[in-house]
Amino acid sequence: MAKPIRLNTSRLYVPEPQFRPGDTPDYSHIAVPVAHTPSRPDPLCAAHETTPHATKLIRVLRFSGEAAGDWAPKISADALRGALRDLALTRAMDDRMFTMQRQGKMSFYMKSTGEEAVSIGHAMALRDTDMVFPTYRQQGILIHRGASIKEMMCQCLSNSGDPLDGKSIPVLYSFKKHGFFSISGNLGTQLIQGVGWAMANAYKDSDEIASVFTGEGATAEGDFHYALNFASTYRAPCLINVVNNQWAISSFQGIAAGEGETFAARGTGYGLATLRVDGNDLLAVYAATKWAAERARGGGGATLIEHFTYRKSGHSTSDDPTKYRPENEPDVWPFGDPLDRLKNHLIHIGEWDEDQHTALLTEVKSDIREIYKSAEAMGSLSGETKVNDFTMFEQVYERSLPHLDEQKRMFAAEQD
Amino acid sequence: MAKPIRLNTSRLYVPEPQFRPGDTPDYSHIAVPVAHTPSRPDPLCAAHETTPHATKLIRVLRFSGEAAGDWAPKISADALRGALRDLALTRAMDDRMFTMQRQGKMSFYMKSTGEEAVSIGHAMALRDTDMVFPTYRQQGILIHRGASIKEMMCQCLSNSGDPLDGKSIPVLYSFKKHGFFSISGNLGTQLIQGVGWAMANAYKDSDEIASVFTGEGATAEGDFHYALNFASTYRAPCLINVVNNQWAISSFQGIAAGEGETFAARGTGYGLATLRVDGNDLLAVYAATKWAAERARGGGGATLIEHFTYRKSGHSTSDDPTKYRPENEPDVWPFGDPLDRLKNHLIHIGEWDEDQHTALLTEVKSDIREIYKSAEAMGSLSGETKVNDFTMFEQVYERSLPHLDEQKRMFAAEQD
Amino acid sequence: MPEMNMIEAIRDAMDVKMSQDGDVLVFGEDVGYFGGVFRATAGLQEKHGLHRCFDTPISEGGIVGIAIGMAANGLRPVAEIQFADYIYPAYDQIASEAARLRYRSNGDFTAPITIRTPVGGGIYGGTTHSQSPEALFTHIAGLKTVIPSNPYDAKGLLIAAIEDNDPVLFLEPKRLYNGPFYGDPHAPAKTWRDHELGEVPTGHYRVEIGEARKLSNGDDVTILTYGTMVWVAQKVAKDLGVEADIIDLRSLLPLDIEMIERSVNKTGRCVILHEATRTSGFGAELAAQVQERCFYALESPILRVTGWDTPYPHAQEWAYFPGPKRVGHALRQVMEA
Amino acid sequence: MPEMNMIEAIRDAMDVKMSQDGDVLVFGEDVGYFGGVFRATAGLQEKHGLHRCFDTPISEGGIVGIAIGMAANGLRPVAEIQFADYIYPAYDQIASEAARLRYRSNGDFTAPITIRTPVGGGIYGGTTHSQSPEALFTHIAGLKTVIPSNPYDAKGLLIAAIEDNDPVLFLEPKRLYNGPFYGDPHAPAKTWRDHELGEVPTGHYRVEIGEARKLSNGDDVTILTYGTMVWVAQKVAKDLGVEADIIDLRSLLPLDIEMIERSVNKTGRCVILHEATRTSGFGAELAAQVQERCFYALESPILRVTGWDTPYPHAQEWAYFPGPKRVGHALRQVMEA
Ligand SMILES: Cc1ncc(C[n+]2csc(CCOP(=O)(O)OP(=O)(O)O)c2C)c(N)n1
Ligand SMILES: Cc1ncc(C[n+]2csc(CCOP(=O)(O)OP(=O)(O)O)c2C)c(N)n1
Ligand SMILES: [Mg+2]
Ligand SMILES: [Mg+2]
Repeated sequence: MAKPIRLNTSRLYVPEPQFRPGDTPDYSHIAVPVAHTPSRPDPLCAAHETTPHATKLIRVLRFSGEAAGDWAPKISADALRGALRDLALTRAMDDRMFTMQRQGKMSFYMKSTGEEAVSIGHAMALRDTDMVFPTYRQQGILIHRGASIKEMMCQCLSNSGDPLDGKSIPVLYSFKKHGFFSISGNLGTQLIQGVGWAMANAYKDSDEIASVFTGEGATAEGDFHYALNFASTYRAPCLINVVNNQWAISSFQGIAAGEGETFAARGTGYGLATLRVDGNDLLAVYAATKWAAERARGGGGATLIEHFTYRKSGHSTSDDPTKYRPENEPDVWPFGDPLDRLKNHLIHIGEWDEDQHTALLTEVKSDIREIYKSAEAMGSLSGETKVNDFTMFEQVYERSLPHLDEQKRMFAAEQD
Repeated sequence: MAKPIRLNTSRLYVPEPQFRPGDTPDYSHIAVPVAHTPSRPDPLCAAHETTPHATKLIRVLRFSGEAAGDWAPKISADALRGALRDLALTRAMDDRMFTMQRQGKMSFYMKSTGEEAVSIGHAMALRDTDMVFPTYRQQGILIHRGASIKEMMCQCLSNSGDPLDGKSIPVLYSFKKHGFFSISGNLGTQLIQGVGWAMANAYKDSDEIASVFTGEGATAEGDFHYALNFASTYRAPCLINVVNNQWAISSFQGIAAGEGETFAARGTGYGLATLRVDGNDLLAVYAATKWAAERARGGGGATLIEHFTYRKSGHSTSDDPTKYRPENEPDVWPFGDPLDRLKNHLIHIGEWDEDQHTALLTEVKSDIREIYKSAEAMGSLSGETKVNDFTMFEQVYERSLPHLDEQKRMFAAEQD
Repeated sequence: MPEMNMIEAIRDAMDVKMSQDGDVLVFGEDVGYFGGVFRATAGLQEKHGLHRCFDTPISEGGIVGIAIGMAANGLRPVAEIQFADYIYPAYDQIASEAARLRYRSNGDFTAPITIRTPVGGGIYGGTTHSQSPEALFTHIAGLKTVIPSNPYDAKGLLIAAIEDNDPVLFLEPKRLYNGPFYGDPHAPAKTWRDHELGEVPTGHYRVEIGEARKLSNGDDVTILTYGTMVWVAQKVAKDLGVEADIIDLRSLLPLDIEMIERSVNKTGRCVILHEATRTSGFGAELAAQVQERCFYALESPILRVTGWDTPYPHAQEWAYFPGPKRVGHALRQVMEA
Repeated sequence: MPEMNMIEAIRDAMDVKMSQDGDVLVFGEDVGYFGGVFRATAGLQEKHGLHRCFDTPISEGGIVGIAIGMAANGLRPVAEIQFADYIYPAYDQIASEAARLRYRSNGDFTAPITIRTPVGGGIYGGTTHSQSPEALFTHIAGLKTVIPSNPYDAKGLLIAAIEDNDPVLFLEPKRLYNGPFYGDPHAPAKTWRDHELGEVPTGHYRVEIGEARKLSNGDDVTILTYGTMVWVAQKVAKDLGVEADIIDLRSLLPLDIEMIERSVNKTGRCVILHEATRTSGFGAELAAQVQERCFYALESPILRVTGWDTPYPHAQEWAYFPGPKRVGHALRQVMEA
């Protein structure tokens, strides 16, 4: 049975991140493009005209706060202040929920800290009726679209205010009324469903579109391929978004074949338009989304957008990121913080100041605290969820079936 | 219930081939490149240097018979005559088996007519110990590697000479001794297995490589994506071959997202080297394979090769191609016949003539007839397969399990 | 009434629904221009248009994935999986997504899709064109699984499936497409032409999901079966002169347990027949429920007659198939016990 | 003897095999540097090297696909699927490929792979971190499926699985990783430290696949179970004062039917417990076999105690889980019958 250990002679290549706990991360080799290339083609251009965009990086906001270049969108100062508020709200809610999870109020939580601009910039550029197929890190879309934060919190608390009656784990929201598709716990699956949704839009001759999301890690699932392939074949009016936040759970983007090529570039081989955008730059995200939405609505088919960003927190409340990456990596990440960058822009154009900003942060924090209180009053995991156990038998089918009725009776009997 | 039929207003795009039965196919818009571009880079070049190769077409053989250009390989006249014989043998065997299937001798058969050069040119450029993961249209590899044609036929006849004891349907060969992986009836699945095999080669520090095949239709399966993705991440020493013979069963390559981009181009977005080659040009197939094999063996990782060819016959004995494409389409397909083109080349270089060719065809035809006779003598579906029914219980597991022993006894009991 | 074989009946069901409801779309590999490898969709593209009946890439996961998205967006997709043996790449989309979308969103989104796919052996299809994977679907909450054994039921059940607001697996015993099959591959082939269940009404009608059909009445034994085995059961019972309640389940989930219970309580004996692999096949569930419910009525053990726990072999197809000998053996055994 | 919890025992099994055999590789999502989300592979990369224990892309189909290719090429891959709920994208590679490679090639190629994956609820994992899909594997010829209930068995069975020349599904009841669980989530958590089955020998030993373990001896009733439910069974039987033969199956396929038969023939009563969805769960197969084989010894219907036929809900987790009340109810019912 004993066979030689081939440890040191193996030629098998296994990618590794540059820095692990204990290392001093240095990202000076990652050039932050200043020229704000590449240029903005016509949204109905041939797909291959966007091939360069798949490997470059669309940016609008300079660190100075200036908005520059071809892609700089026209957004009113009011709308920008609204966006800043959405960013701050999302972050405050994430922080609050994380803390409450630690106190045992809910089983689990997932923050979107560091990548809020992807959701909010994206949502601003879509119509509210465009259906998004989100992952668990696009809560910003709901916030932007004005979903009830209390309902969101109640979902996480699995309590009597939870629109899902406690059926799903925290964060897996479903808000049809806000064009927000039910989030699946199974990675990747919704990409191709979103393409199907978009095909139905085309079939119905509607000019609504769909926008589907995946993390860079989950692009390795077959569904990502199905989505690109079917979107190409049927020219489905949709946006396929890869949020490359550098990390899956503990594995870096090189494990997701990110060393070979950018994630945006996956699209070129399918004949899709491709854009790669600085995901910490809300204006760039907005501009890229706007371009792709116009393309999709105009019959130009799907665009693959890579949002290049960084996951500042752990994957979820279940992992400790300092176990697999340097503790200060989020701080040295060279693309800055999306909230700070938008704030700087607003200050730069004279539409905001530090005092207003401090007031905003204080206000959203206290708003969130109040909303949370009223949500927790409806139950939580640490006390009583106040969800009727019998609801577990509902919505398995449209109408209950005899064997489920029988099981309901068995369950009732075992209560005594 | 009644809802409007949206027939004429639908925007949903559904690809259609240019020609259907009744049409007169005209392929004059498909330019057959004469310049034999693109040039041949160093096999260990950066992957992106091969991006142009994904959309152009590597060719060596001109229709005049001349071999030209960067990619023209050095192959001895003897080896070329051997290749011609392999092509002729493969075709003769396919013809014979097709006819015999029509006579009820076997349940099913699949020809490779028109695309034999892909298999044979490919096999010539590999080592016999390199494991190939074929589809059901690479019988040419077995022929080239000297597998027993009689055993192959016995497999198709499911008779007492069948090395697989009748377990598998015809054509799903398994010949480990010839580096020919057991063919799966499930499309696509073996692509990623081949990548795993290649990873094991690397892990074992062996310099053998793997070569995996798919038709263009089956590239839509998730396994194709897994293969490209894992091959990229681990730089697996393998070749990933897409045989684009224009047709799946009845659906043309546009349904496989072939309208958007070439199949070779799928690889660029994963950071793989990519080549697109005239699959009816045996020298070009050989040259491309040689290049990719050298790259893989040298540590350069995987290459995606699209073999651009045409399926001259039906998909299998179960379909009639004139039901979905013009009857004469195979004849007007602008890339010629692989056998004729190699023959013309040999004549062009003075190493072959028409008489020799006629003699060769007669010889292989009668060889095949004789081999077939001896194979059929071991049983066939129309008479007695001469396979012991109890073999169906074998090789489910390494050793039988109690419940299978019991079922074997039940089966024995029902014989009386 | 028109006579139809099972393929025609299935096609007619789609045609009826497509004509009634512009939201019904049909797609899958080779289903468009060509009309499907078994011809089930022949003529539908020509009649209803390219957008309503079309070819897909060879990607079962993708096919079910777009079906779910379309269905959530208000359409009624009918997806064909060319052979049930090729449904596994779509298993995740079916089991994790279609089956649970309604539940996890608490009714906010739903997936009323129909998946049609040919099952069973008898055409020398070997390991990859012969499987009967019904038990893999009956284990998944949120799915319905039906399997007709004749043209009449096929059309009515398919219409009911398309109209159902939950995902339905519609399994088609391919050996029955052209006629009933009584288990002897060497006997002359029968067609549906002279069979009463080959008489198929035109237009719309439903066979309700969840209702079994009793094929014959008898006091000796209850035979529970579905698909191809229905006709084998009928033939063997007749040949052996056994007076059997033969129940064609038609719908596996939901199951017509009332009819089953009544019958076994009457006969006291039960044999279950299916083509699928024995271990953890749907027969196990049937046996478990029957003994749970009819324990005191049972006079002998419930026997299962099934395919063996091996892949479906090619040359040994008829040794694998649970044909008349195996069925007869079990019937005699249960009667003698 | 060292005391280990189940995670440590599983890790130790891999460590032992990796140390003995250079062909053993371990991979999966997050298993490398991080050591797995449940820490089952912690330290293995550091000890055995980057090439022998590494992260994979998030692609369960790809993970099993490369495992098959590697295994066919002489290695012994141990692949982790992070949660059994995520195994479906790999279902095709498992059921169509790993399970049948030996058969379809008549032994020319084989796939000796081990797939480890956590199953079961009890950690508020909701619909997508709680499933018990064992019945989907026991239905597939060519696979073996095992499920340990304690550290000792976990190590010995995992070593046996890695050494097995056929593909083995190794299911890990995640609720038992840190200690036995007796069904009451509000009771103080137990560890394996003081449990006799937490004493795990160092080095190599095997628990043979196909051999069940009798946990207790009694003449009243036979309880067939596996995984988490083993300990619930023990607790409830004790509390009710029922003298039960409690059989921890450990291996579902192959099944130790002899031990089962002997026991039921002795007790005349049988209750089956599992966490999985009821319909077409593995309990159905057990019930079917027990009544086939022990019909004349049975004094009451075989009862199944299972999860409900719904997805595994989040907030209602303990209403779904077949806990002490449900088990007690069935035990009393079967004893009174
Ligand atoms: C099919 C499937 N496999 C594995 C998991 C477990 N899992 C949940 S999130 C995650 C990492 C995802 O990384 P990425 O796609 O980059 O998204 P991010 O969390 O960074 O937003 C993993 C492995 C899952 N939920 N579903
Ligand atoms: C998973 C799966 N789906 C469907 C089929 C049925 N099928 C067999 S061959 C084929 C067409 C394949 O086309 P292509 O990949 O282009 O290969 P070609 O036959 O042209 O060589 C189809 C749909 C299958 N064998 N496996
Ligand atoms: Mg990520
Ligand atoms: Mg093809």
